[in-house]
Amino acid sequence: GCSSNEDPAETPETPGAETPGETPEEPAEGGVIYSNGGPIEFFEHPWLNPGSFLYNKTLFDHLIVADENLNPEEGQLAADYNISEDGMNLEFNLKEDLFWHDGEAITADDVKESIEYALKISGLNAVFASTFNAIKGAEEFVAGTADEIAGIVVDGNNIKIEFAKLAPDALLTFTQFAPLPMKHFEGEDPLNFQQSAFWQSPVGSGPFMVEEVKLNEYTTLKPFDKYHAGAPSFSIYLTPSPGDSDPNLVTNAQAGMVDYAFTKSVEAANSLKEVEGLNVTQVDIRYTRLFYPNKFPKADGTPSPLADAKVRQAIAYAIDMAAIAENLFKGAAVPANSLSPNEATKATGLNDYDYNPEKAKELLAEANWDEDYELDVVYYYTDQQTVDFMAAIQSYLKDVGIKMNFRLLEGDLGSLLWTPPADPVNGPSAVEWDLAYAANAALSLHEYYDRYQTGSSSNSHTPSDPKLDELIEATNSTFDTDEIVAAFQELQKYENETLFTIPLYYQPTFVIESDKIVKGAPAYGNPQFNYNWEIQNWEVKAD
Amino acid sequence: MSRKLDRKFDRILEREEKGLNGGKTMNRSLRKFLKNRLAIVGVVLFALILLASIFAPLLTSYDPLGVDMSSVLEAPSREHILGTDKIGRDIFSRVLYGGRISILVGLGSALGAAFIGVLLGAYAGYKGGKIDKFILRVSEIFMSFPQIVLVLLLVTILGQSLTNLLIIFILTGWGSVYRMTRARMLSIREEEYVQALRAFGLNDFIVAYKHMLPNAIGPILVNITLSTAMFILEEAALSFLGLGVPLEIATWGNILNAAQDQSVLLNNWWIWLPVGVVISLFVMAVNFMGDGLRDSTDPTQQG
Amino acid sequence: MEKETRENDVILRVKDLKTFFYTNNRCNRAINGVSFDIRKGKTLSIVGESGCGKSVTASSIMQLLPELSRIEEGEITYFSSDGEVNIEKLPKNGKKMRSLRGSDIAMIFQDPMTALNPVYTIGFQIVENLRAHMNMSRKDAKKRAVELLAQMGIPNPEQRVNEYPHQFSGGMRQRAMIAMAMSCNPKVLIADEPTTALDVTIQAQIFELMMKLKEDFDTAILLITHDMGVVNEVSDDMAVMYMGNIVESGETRDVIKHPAHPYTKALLQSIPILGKGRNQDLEPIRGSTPDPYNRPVGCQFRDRCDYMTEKCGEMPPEEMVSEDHMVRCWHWKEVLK
Amino acid sequence: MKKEREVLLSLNNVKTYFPVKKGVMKKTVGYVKAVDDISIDVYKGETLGLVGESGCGKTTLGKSILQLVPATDGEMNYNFDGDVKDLRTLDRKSLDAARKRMQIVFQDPHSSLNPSFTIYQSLSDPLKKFGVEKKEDRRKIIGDLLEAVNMRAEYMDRYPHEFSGGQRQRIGIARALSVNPELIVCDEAVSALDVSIQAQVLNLLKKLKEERDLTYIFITHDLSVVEYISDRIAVMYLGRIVELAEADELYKNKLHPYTQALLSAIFVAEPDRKTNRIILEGDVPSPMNPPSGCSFHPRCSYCMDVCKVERPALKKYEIDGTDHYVACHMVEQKKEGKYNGEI
Amino acid sequence: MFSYVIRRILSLIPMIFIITFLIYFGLELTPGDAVSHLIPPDALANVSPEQLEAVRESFGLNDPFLVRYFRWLGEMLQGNFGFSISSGVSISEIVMRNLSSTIELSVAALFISTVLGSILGLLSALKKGTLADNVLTVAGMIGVSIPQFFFGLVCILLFVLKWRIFPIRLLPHQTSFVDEMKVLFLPAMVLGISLTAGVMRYTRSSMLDALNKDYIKTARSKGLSEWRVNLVHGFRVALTPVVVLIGFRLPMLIGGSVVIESIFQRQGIGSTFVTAVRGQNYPLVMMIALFSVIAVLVSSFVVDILTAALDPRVKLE
Ligand SMILES: Nc1ncnc2c1ncn2[C@@H]1O[C@H](COP(=O)(O)OP(=O)(O)OP(=O)(O)O)[C@@H](O)[C@H]1O
Ligand SMILES: Nc1ncnc2c1ncn2[C@@H]1O[C@H](COP(=O)(O)OP(=O)(O)OP(=O)(O)O)[C@@H](O)[C@H]1O
Ligand SMILES: [Mg+2]
Ligand SMILES: [Mg+2]
Repeated sequence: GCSSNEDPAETPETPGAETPGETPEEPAEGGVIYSNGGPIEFFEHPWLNPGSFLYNKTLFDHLIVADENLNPEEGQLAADYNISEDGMNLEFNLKEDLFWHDGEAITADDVKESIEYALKISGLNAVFASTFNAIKGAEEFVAGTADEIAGIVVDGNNIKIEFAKLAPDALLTFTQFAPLPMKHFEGEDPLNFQQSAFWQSPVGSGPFMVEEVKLNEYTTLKPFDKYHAGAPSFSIYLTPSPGDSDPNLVTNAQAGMVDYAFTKSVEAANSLKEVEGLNVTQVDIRYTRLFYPNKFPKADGTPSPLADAKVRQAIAYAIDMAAIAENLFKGAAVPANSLSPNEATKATGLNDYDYNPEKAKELLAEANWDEDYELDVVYYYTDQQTVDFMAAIQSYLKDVGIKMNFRLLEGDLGSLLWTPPADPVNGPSAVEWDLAYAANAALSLHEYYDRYQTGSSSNSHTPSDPKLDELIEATNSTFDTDEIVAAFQELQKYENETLFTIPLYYQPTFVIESDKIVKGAPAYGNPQFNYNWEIQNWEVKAD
Repeated sequence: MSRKLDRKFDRILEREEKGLNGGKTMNRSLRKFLKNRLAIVGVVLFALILLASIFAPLLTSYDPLGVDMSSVLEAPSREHILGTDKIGRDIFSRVLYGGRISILVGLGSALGAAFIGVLLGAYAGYKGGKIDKFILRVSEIFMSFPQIVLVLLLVTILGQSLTNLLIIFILTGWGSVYRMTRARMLSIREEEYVQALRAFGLNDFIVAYKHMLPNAIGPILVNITLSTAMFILEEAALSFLGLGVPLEIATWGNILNAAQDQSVLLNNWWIWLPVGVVISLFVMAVNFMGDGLRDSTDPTQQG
Repeated sequence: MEKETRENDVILRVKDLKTFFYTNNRCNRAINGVSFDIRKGKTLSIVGESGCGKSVTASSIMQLLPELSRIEEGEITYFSSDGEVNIEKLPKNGKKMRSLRGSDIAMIFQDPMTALNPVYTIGFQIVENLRAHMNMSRKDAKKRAVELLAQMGIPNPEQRVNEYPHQFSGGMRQRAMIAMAMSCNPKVLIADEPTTALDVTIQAQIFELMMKLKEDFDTAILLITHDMGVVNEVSDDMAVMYMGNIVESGETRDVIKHPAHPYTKALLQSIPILGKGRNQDLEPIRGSTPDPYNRPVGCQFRDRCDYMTEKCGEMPPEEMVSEDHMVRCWHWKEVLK
Repeated sequence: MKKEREVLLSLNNVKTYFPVKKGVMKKTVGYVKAVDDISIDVYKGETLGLVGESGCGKTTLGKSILQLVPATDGEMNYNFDGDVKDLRTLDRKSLDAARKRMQIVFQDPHSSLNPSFTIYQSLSDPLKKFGVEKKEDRRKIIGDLLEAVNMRAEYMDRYPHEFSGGQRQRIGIARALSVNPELIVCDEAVSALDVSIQAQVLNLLKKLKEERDLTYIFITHDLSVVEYISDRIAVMYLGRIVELAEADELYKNKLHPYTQALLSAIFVAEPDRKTNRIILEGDVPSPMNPPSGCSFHPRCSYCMDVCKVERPALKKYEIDGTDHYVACHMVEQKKEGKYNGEI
Repeated sequence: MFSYVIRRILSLIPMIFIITFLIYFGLELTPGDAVSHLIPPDALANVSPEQLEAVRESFGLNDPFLVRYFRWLGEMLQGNFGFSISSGVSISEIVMRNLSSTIELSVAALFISTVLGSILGLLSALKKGTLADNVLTVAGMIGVSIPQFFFGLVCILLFVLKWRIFPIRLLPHQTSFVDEMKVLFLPAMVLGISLTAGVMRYTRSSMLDALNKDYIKTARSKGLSEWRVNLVHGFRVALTPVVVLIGFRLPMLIGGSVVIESIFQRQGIGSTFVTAVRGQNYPLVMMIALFSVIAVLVSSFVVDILTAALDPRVKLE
């Protein structure tokens, strides 16, 4: 059976609380802030979604802290950091007197071991993975021919990382990647990382530490008095909820149990605006909802109806995203023209594919669209809104003469959605659908596009395209900011023209804060990532 | 109370003295059924909702799937009797068309379960022996799960679809019909007319299905109505949890699913209240009918 | 003089009793003018076919009629030691009526299988009766219950008193019922077909017991039965009932020897008599009893009667054949030959 | 005086046991010996009365003969017009032939007819099975049958609830007659009827027997009735026959103590007759564990030591020129002159 | 008695064996496995198939079906119910953790429905045919006809969202008994009331049944007072089937509170089961399914014992 847990009996203990000499002299004089997103079954590890959960953001510190736009700002665990001009060498010096919540010192070895361990787990964040895999010696380490990564050298508080190939997101990675006290994972199978007893009550390095865990009921976090940047003055009470769509958010808020939260649900945000004492702020983030059009020939050899770019464009024209965004999403979705969100550096002059059924019909006629063909559209979200959205699209497509059928995908999603064909050029397709409705959230722009390179292990829908390969390669081959921006703009234009993905809309997120938070974060960033929100300095009204 | 009874007695007596009260030819059960006012209310409500669902196209010109992004979340108005939902579909029309599926699931599962249960129960109950023991064991296995646990398990095993839901309900429902039929057959088996038929050496199937079954049908009918009600509720609950009929098909439960969103619950009563009321009314109608049937087929009840 | 004493002997008198049922919105004149006297320490049998109203008569006396029925008219007079009680006037479940039930007038039922509450011990059910009517401590009552069981010929009463009805055989249960009924020395014991559910050998046991108790306690018995043999052998007086009326009544011997009503006569001729073998002539009564909701006008028996004339379209009055021999028939003289 | 009569059915050591199951595992913990070793000949054209108290196995014996309840052991030799076969070993087809020759009439007028079928519907299937294919033929036959039992032919389209108990019982008889049987088992055919109706049915049965040359096995617990209708009477006690004789003979010379008690327990509607009642002690024991030896011994006032251990066999005695069978040690010893007590 | 218990338990073993096998087999037939649920679908795009394979291997999911089943069975027989695939927490711990909340809710609901239902049913039967009876009958009908979740939603809307009478969740400092009762009250009431109707109807018909019995006439013929006749003789007998009904409901409640738990945001066995089923978390699904099957079997066993205690005619053999 499961080998992950040698001794389950010691699971529920809170390691931090029982360390001798660590009794909190004084409970936080401040109040309590309530938030959702507490653990249900376990604390989710921070190496996949580094900041989705409030507990991950408060329990763990990172080497570097980023500003609200996720640009590296200054060291956090690191006193300073330094990256070479060509981006191939990175160096950190850890601060003195850093402690884990269990009272042990944080060492540079912890950082190194964390990186090594991360490469062995499944489901590592894509950006982390590409950065770590670029480190010199990582390949050998992963292949098992080396015991450690040769490219990471530790000397006292100093960590030197040498890359074998360019890692454009190296600094970004270290703003999000949380080193963990690796001694707690000794002897455990990295493949069962999440199943480790550690995640029942993790030991971190951040300003808050776990006080009490009552899974399914609540979790409380208290200030960590040895925090290097000064202990906070309040504690945190978390109610459990699954991921970022908490169905009970409104009820909880009305019961006065939400002081800080974020949600992607427009409805919830709208209801919350009406609750007294709550402030709702919309924050744009890198989160795109889109259709993956399957352009590979079918298993029986028939060509994909979507292989023709005109059809894809017709689909984009046929859908009145503006109306949907306004009505179904209550104005809280932004029609998208590219995978890349609307950031300052985005290419200009892109075609917005504004609602134009006539144009769509024309394009379809040009493409000889078969009226009898029924598009097979799949989705994997189980909420009502998705179904409503699908229904709306179905109705729009019907208007231009495209039949479509939508269904919820169940089962082994990994293979149903992302299995690439054995032959990435000619297919046939390894998946069955025509369009897949999905989301792309990315820490960096690279993450959005890298998978379209030929040979990627999860590109199930776009056949190899030398032009595309070339454009993607260009974004990854320099460490010069301007060059990167230019490369991405080229890529965006190509994407906008060919619609190898059909972007639908960008979804902002809503940050909810109550009046109880007198002084909050200095700026609003993407609440799902780690940025310099200075929670240790927040001021909270006492109850 | 006794004075009220006295008055009733006097009335009856008076009428009889006048020589009235002739020509009652109606079947006794039917008469009792009709006398049961609630049952009548049930039949009327049932017929009303059923007919409205069947003849939905005559009652509404809206397509239940017709998205109209220009009129979303509109409150009831002359245009849309029950308002519109988040993508501008007419709720009245959705409730009507949704009724088709919900009633189909409820009635279909109840009939399906009854069919299997009766088919097996009648024969096994009459014949006894190994077949009976075997089927009884199988039904025991099905019945040793709490219903909802079994349904959830089957939903994952078979996957979510309308047909699967029907199959699941039939699978989970036949056991009780089987047991009831079997029990009835066991007692009818001891009736002397059955013994007499056996003395002629008549074919088992003829004895079981032709001669005995009609006498067991009363409680079975009651069971069918009551389980129709149960299955409709169960479909609604499952759909509400998002585990029933796939969300893209309009059913009463799926329409109500929208109320999981608390802002809808708070602000858009027309999305969930009318459907909730319709489900309740329909189930109540079926229950009233079942109760009326039970009373009218139960000889021990007098009125 | 003779008449005087007979009058003084009466313990319970039913006069012109009518009890109707109102089920299914119809009126069933289940008993329609019934009169009889029960004499102190004597046994009165009521015989008649199924559905003629025997049980309803008994229930009327006990005021234990079901909900959809009522006593329309007539008198039920109980001559207690402290004056007459008009039972039909008492509130159904009032205090007075309750104090009569089970102590002055007790009843035993046809089916001892169902007449005892299965979840209480025999002792509990006897004690309950004792304590409802006599000021008795639980312990005394229990002791008395054991005595009673012993008296009824139940072996091992100390142990049996703590057993449940299902542990008793049919005959034993009926004995226990009798013990319960006799526990407060009732003046009148109503026995509604007490042996119908029992075997012949057990029936003989039960009747022997009842007759002995009647002697010992001077209890008057109203015995309801459909067995002419039983009537003949155990009762002092008898009344023949047909479709809600008593068609003939009188001293048992007298009635059986000289039946004055065609029905009584036909009844006696239609039952095989033990010992007469195959050669006796059974003369069945024609037809069957009429539908209670569709009773004939006048004499209820007329459609089945050999003596029927036009006159029978009218209900015959009660006439006296001899001093205590009453009959309701226009043609009783012809019947007597 | 004794005439050689043709045997129609001969039972040899017939036993019918019902297993008693108990507990979760439904283990058989014993047997109800409902019919326990019965041997008897049924002669063609006679009425054999079978009497006994409730639970002594009368019905079970009747049903075993008709193969409605499988007998556990023994032979049932039936005379198919000279061709004698054991009913228990017949194959399906010959069993059907046998079923045409034997029928049964039941006790309860309320459950003996299917309440949801008309009389025609109820009687039609058996006729169909025995080869009357055309509907008109069946209607004709059923009409005739109803007339044979003194009812009107058009009643065949009525439902059972429209008939009185006596009428239903007659329909039950008509059903039994529908296949023209030779042997009819009447299981308490008149017990549930009112006295006034009982006589109608008894006379009908007598009439039919004469008309159609039937043989009856007449089961009842009413001794007056059985005396009236039977040629021979068998008295049963706890699954066995304790006495068997011509009807008159039995009433004249009741040899078995149980028969004596049973007959004396009857109340008779003759005012001048004095009955010398023998009141038996105790109840009928359970057939699951009957007493050892003679099963009547605990209630018998003549009980001897041998009665407690040895089961008496049914022995034949010739009395007044007729065969009289008794199973009693006391009678046996007396006949042999060994017993000197009173009877 | 003791040997009865032992025999009963022994007779359950083959049943449980068959049932577990069927569940295991059924789950085997479903597409996908726990691993495909471990990682969110969006992130799955970044996990290579080899990695997934390795995870499967590490959980032993690649062994043949029978091997896995018997391994599971073997472990279970040794009292080792395994670990939840998603969290690695021991399953007995998860079940225990959720059970208390479910039991709390179920017991409260059962209590409410039993007390209310039997009293109302009794009244209704005694007042048969009166206005009160009719009102109760119709109310009972409505009670069994309104979907539980709809009733619950309306209650939440009114009592929690609109009028704010009851909290849906406690604040950290609210740990007193009164506070706990406050959160429990609404869901327990909703569940309890929706069950009450059934108990009431059942009690009524059972009571009417009992009142039709001959021994009620016997009791009246003894001159007992009406309440004694109705309660001591009638209700006492009518109670047996009601107790049986309630006994059979107990396990249903454990699984049947899924809906209530979901709308009232209570974590319990029901909601855990739904999550486990959705995540194809075999060991957990097996354990809860098994647990509920055992609950059914045990409660039918308890019902037997209760019936035997209530009805002297019934003997445990
Ligand atoms: N509870 C009842 N409800 C309706 N009608 C009843 C009820 N009890 C008796 N009757 C009717 O009253 C009439 C007399 O019935 P009763 O029970 O007195 O007959 P009985 O002489 O005691 O018959 P049996 O010998 O079968 O006991 C019948 O027509 C019967 O249908
Ligand atoms: N199907 C059966 N299974 C088990 N035991 C049975 C079955 N049928 C009859 N018995 C038992 O066999 C014994 C004889 O029953 P049977 O019905 O033959 O008696 P009977 O003489 O006809 O009695 P009655 O006069 O009551 O009809 C009884 O103890 C009865 O309980
Ligand atoms: Mg009666
Ligand atoms: Mg019998």
